[in-house]
Amino acid sequence: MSEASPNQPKHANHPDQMPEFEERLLLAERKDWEINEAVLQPMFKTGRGFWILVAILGAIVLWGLYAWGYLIYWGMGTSGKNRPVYWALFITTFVFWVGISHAGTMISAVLRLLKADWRRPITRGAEAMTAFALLMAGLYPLIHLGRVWKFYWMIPYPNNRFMWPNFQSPLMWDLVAIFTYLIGSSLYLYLALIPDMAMARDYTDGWRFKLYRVLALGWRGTEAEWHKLHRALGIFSVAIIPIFLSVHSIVSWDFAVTVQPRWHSTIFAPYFVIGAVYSGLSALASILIIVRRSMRLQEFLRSEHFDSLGKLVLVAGMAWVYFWFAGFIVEWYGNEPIVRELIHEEVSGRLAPFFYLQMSANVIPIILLVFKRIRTTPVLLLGTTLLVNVGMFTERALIVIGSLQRNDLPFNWGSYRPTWVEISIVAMTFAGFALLYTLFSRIIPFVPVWEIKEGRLRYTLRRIGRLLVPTAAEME
Amino acid sequence: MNRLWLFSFFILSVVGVVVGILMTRYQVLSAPEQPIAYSHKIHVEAGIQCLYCHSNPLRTDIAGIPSVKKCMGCHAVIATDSPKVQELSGYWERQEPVPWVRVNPQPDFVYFSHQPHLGAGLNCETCHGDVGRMTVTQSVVKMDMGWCLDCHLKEPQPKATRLADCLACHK
Amino acid sequence: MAKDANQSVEGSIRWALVVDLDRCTGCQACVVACHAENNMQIVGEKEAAYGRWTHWIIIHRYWEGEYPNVKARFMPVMCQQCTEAPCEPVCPVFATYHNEEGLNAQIYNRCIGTRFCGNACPYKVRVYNWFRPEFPEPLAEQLNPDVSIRTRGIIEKCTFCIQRIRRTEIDARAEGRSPADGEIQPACVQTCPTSALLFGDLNDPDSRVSQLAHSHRSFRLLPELGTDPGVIYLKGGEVNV
Amino acid sequence: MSKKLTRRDFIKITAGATVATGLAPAARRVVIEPFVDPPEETLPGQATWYASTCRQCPAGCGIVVRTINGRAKKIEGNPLHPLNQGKLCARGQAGLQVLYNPDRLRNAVRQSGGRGSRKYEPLYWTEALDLLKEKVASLSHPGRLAFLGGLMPDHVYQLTDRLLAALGAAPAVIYDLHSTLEGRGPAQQLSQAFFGTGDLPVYDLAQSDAVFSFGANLFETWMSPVAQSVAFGSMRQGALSGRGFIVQFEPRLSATGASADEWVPVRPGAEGFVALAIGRIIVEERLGHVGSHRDHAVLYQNVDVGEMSAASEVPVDTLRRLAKAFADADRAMAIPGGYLAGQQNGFASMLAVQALNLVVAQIGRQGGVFLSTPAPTVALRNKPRVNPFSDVLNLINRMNAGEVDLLIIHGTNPVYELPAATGFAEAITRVPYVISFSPFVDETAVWADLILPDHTYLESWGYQVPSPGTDRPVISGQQPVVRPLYDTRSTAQVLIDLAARLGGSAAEAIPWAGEETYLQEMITGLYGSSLGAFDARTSAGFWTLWRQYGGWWSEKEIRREPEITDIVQKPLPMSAPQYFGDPEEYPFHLHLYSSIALTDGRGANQPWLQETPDPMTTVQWGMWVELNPQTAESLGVGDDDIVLVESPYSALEVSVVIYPGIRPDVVAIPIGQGHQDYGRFAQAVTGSNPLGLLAPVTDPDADSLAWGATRVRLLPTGRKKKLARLESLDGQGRESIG
Repeated sequence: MSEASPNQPKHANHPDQMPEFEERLLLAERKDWEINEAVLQPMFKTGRGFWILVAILGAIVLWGLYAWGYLIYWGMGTSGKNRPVYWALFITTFVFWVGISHAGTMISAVLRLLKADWRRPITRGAEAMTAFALLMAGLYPLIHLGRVWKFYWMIPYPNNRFMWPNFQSPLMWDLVAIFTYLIGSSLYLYLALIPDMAMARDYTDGWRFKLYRVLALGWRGTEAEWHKLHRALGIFSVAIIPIFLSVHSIVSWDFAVTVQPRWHSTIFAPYFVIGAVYSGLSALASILIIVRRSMRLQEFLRSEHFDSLGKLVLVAGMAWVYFWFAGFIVEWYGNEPIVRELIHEEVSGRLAPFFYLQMSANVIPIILLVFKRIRTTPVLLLGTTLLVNVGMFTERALIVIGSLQRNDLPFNWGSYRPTWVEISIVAMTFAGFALLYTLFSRIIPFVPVWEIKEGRLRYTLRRIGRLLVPTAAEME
Repeated sequence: MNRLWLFSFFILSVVGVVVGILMTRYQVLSAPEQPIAYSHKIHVEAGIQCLYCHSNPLRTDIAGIPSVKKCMGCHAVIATDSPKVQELSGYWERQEPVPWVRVNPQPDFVYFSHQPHLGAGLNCETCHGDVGRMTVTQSVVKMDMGWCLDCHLKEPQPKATRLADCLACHK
Repeated sequence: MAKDANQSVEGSIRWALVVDLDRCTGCQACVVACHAENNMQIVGEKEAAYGRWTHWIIIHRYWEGEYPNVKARFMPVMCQQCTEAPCEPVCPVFATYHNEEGLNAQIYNRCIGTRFCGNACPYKVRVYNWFRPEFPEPLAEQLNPDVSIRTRGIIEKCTFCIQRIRRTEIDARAEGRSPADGEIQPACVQTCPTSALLFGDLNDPDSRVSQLAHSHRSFRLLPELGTDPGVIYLKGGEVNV
Repeated sequence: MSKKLTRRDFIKITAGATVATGLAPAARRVVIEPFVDPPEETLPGQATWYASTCRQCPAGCGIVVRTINGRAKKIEGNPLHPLNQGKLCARGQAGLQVLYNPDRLRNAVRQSGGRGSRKYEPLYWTEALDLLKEKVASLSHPGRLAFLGGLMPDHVYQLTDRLLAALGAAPAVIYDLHSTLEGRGPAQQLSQAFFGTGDLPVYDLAQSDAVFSFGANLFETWMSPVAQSVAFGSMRQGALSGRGFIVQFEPRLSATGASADEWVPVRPGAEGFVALAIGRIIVEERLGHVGSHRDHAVLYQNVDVGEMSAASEVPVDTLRRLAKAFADADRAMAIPGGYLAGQQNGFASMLAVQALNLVVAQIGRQGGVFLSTPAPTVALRNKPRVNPFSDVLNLINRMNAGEVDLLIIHGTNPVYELPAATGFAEAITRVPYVISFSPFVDETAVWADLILPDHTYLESWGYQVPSPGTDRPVISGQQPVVRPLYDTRSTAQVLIDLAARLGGSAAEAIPWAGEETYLQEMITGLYGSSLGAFDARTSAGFWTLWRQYGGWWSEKEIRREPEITDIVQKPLPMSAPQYFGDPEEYPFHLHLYSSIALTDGRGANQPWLQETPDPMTTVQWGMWVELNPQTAESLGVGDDDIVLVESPYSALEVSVVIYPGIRPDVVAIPIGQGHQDYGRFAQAVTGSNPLGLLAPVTDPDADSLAWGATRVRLLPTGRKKKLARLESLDGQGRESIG
């Protein structure tokens, strides 16, 4: 799917234009060491801007931690929740992060299985995103507890009270699923990292050398090692897909298994999964564009990657709209009083602004992404994908908060206002994610060098008559 | 160098936790310091029954600490020369209660009543140990939930089910 | 639990509460009685305005019609003690579960405050302790020793005054008998001036509760959800036949 | 030595444990202090129940209080008591928060910084009593002593009465807002006029099958709400009769109206006209099964149904329908309620309503009106009677004129409970010395030089003859259920000590050593009575039983059939309602009503009652004004908008509650909030006392405050204050969507 049509305007080296195959396939006269340099150099260049960014993010995180402490000490009342809105911004953000975490595996595992070659330079960024997003998501089950100091009661451990967690509870499913996914995806990330660690080890000295030496696990690059690595990656990319599907399905069941109107829906699982992919891919695109710019990786992350990524987002987006519509029309047509009430609230009631925000922010990008120009122009693509995530966040907020404000007995309806505590903590996770990613990009080769080289090996150029034809060799 | 630091810190914290747990446990079982060094041994050997002083377990939730008046009932005449007894009569003259320290404290969220337990045919020693031989009173078991359940689950069905119900003890 | 310990017939009991809407005058006596019995915290105007009060029983008031032919009706709503309780399976730590006697139990010291049960409950009768309770001296002297005080981060709700049930049963068993019908009275039932509230064993065919439960006036709240509540309402405006 | 070591160990250990693990609580040391000399009736940790009498309102319900280790834990109704039969209202339940109120005075105090300074210096009781004695003794003339009473226990009132008589001072003036709002004074006069006795009649709700309640909030605060609620229960679903129905006539749908089967919105003050019209219709159309229409024709000879209907704005056909229903019922009954008394024609209206019972011959009959048998002994019958309002105004004038040197106040809070327009607040500053017996620093106590805090009712002795009573003679006994928390002293005891200190006639008038002996002597009259539900061999035994039962009452029911005075020989008086304030300028009737939780403001210092939602508006804490939806629309205000309510006398700002059950020309404000003093919980609620709006007009016939006759206007302020509603405004008015 990544093969772009060959007849392109001949604007060499301009990053935002479709290059010739030579460049596209990095077949231009490039020594391996040049590629290594190109990847490693930006890691060592940490200018003032970088440290300022780290400082700002760090500050936000610290403030968020203070807010969390405040929340724990004074009680959940310092957040804006009330009866009946017992869940609000925390759970919304939780769902959001779990959603973001989906793209990583989507890209690397699924595309690896599909042998989609254009994935190569972006897999690592994607996998890192998964891991970090999951870390952030994993905080929320703790944050939203009224008595977080008792969290360990959710962990099954033998005790003389014969007390165990309740595995009927979706929250327990969540815990298990997310934990599994976190372990799986971080292993997956790390496996693919080993050869590059070795490469980095050979190029560095000082503390980096020490670090990489440890991380490289003494990788020497023998045939046997490569073989094992490929086997492992193969297994993982198959094994992780069911997990990746299960996680967001289970998150959706947190809501779907209750009798709360608008939550009690059978389509929630696939709807959430596809929504997750949609927002995840968009987030990935945004991040790649930013990193590419800040680390000058134009050479590796090129338009055709964004083009394909854009197409993926487009597909996911259309699928999401389909699922959303499928769910919506059934509930609307079913015309159950309370559901009707809620839909009314959204379409023409107090929630209308949010509703139209999320609809436009989720649908407009689909229209935009149809145009190649937008897919291949980083700035435009950045805007579009960011828009998607604004939309997805709003959508989650509508599902969690919007629905809870209404229930079967109108006497018990309510409303909700977030407080500084909640906002600070949510900000903390966004900043934390960015911080982790920033530091990561300076320590770990952002582009999987070995995969790129592998990609190069797949291709050779044959001259047939006057025409250069790329030929792909079968490997993996 | 700083690896050593890290290591030692880690070891310390682990040791701290373990010691803490052990100490707390020890403390729960240890004999509290009482305002008057009262000896059950002496009194039981003198042939006094538990229910003479702790007179309510058959009727109410709590067995009851004897009132100062009750103590004085005997000690107005018996062993008046003993310094401890004089401490006691000091309280009586000042009409102050003796601030005894609870030996088997229960947390606030637990509902416990002596009455049904004695009604079920248990006797004091089953839980309180052989207090009659103690000069310094202390608890012999850590009265935690597991300990309660040990007995409750041994009961025949369906009584066991009833006694294993959280609401049987939690309020 | 009610029968003698030796020949006990457990599980045969199902506690139920009958609410006669034709008698209820909305006088709030039950609400205060509940506060006095169960050590709820007082939250003050600001928090109450934000829906953070802690009443275990609230009296819904519904307007009907337009002036001048307007009518208002009262409906006390407390925990419905559902047999198929939506709140029970969702608790990750078994802080809420269904016990042998048809009670929907809430164990405060086990609750970690996920508030999932609060969301799952369609009647929204579970209230949450948003802050630490405060009892300025000497108000704390009033606290009922049979009910634990809930700190911040704990969900609480109507327990049918389990402590009163237990107390009566233990006393009865001490006398070698089981409590008579109507002997066990939750605080709200005890105080209700018009006797609109009635408590008893639904599985005992002779109890007044089960008789009234079969009255043509009886209905349950939100029956379409199939929660099978242990609270039975008798609709107003007509007499039993 | 070893001891020391172990203690040090403990400290170390606890510290270590606390630091290392969070397990410190498990290591907590709990001290248990046994009784020094245990009272024989109590077991440690075991609940003991004491029977007593509720003093939260004048009804006098019997209560039993659960005490554990000498602390009161819960109040419940006394199941043996014939009045409330084991039931209790919200206020009764909240009594514990009077006892344990954090803002109670803990000893006798004198205002060191002068009146209103709110600076108090504690006094020993001996000093305080000497001061009191000295003040009383140094009066130039006994006439210069004034005693203002309110909700006083019978025995305190009797002692006061004796003392004042002995001193040659004027008898106590009794005024309190609660009695005013329930129209106690006018009701007594109505009874006087109709049955020739001052005892309040009892309305037999339980057995009636058609109740026409004219502004009587039977199940909230009027007279004996719990007893009436109990009766209502059996009237509705009781086994004996079928389901009786209630029709409520009042300008605003009260909670009682909500429980009624029909609500008839009547023009304020025109309730009497409705009664007259109904009577007229019954008589002239010979409705019902009673043959005595001709005799009653005279009552209604100059009543014109058309006019009445026009004046009351109740359509004629409605009147006919209701008249028919009333006449056809087997046991119909009309109740003249408290809201009638709030009008300047209140007494006439009440007469007209009471006359209906005559027309359907329900006086002295089952499900009708009867009189409760009074207490067996004369001494017990001496109860505080609400004084005519003119007495209160006189007192104020005398205070203003400087004719009062010493003012003693018990059981009332006139600065709050009297309309500001009566000028009591200024008058009290003109009195050289003021003594208050209030256990709390309320708005009046702030202006007292000396406060001798009374026990709260759960700490004190006493008895009360409930009025209105029930179907049998009852004397409710009151006894301390806990030892007094603080260094307060019961007023009865203070009066006795005062008399002893004064010596002379006073000492002769009050010869008793203490409160308890007085009570014992008073009730020995009952000892040996054949009626009693219990009796004893010795008077000591009787005294014990009296305390166990929580009073004395007859075993079987004894009703008293009232004989009717000649008032029924002449046509009923008819007087049009008058309102204060020009209808053009002040378009709305101000309808104050006593809050079900706070009654007349007495409950405002009890957090439970503050947090209790109002049944109709579901507002907790807070204060509001109720507007008909039309009215609100015409003013352009909505829920929670603050409006300025302005009367010719003053104005106050308050949030709006849209209230479908109120006439468009009426606005209603609950009484009870707007305290300047009276403790943290009362002051927590912003707002000002609605009584400030009232004009000091009276009903000339009953000589009572016409608190419902003021007109107001409303001005939107454009500001909002969110009320603490239980009900969601989004879902308002819908039971289930669909």
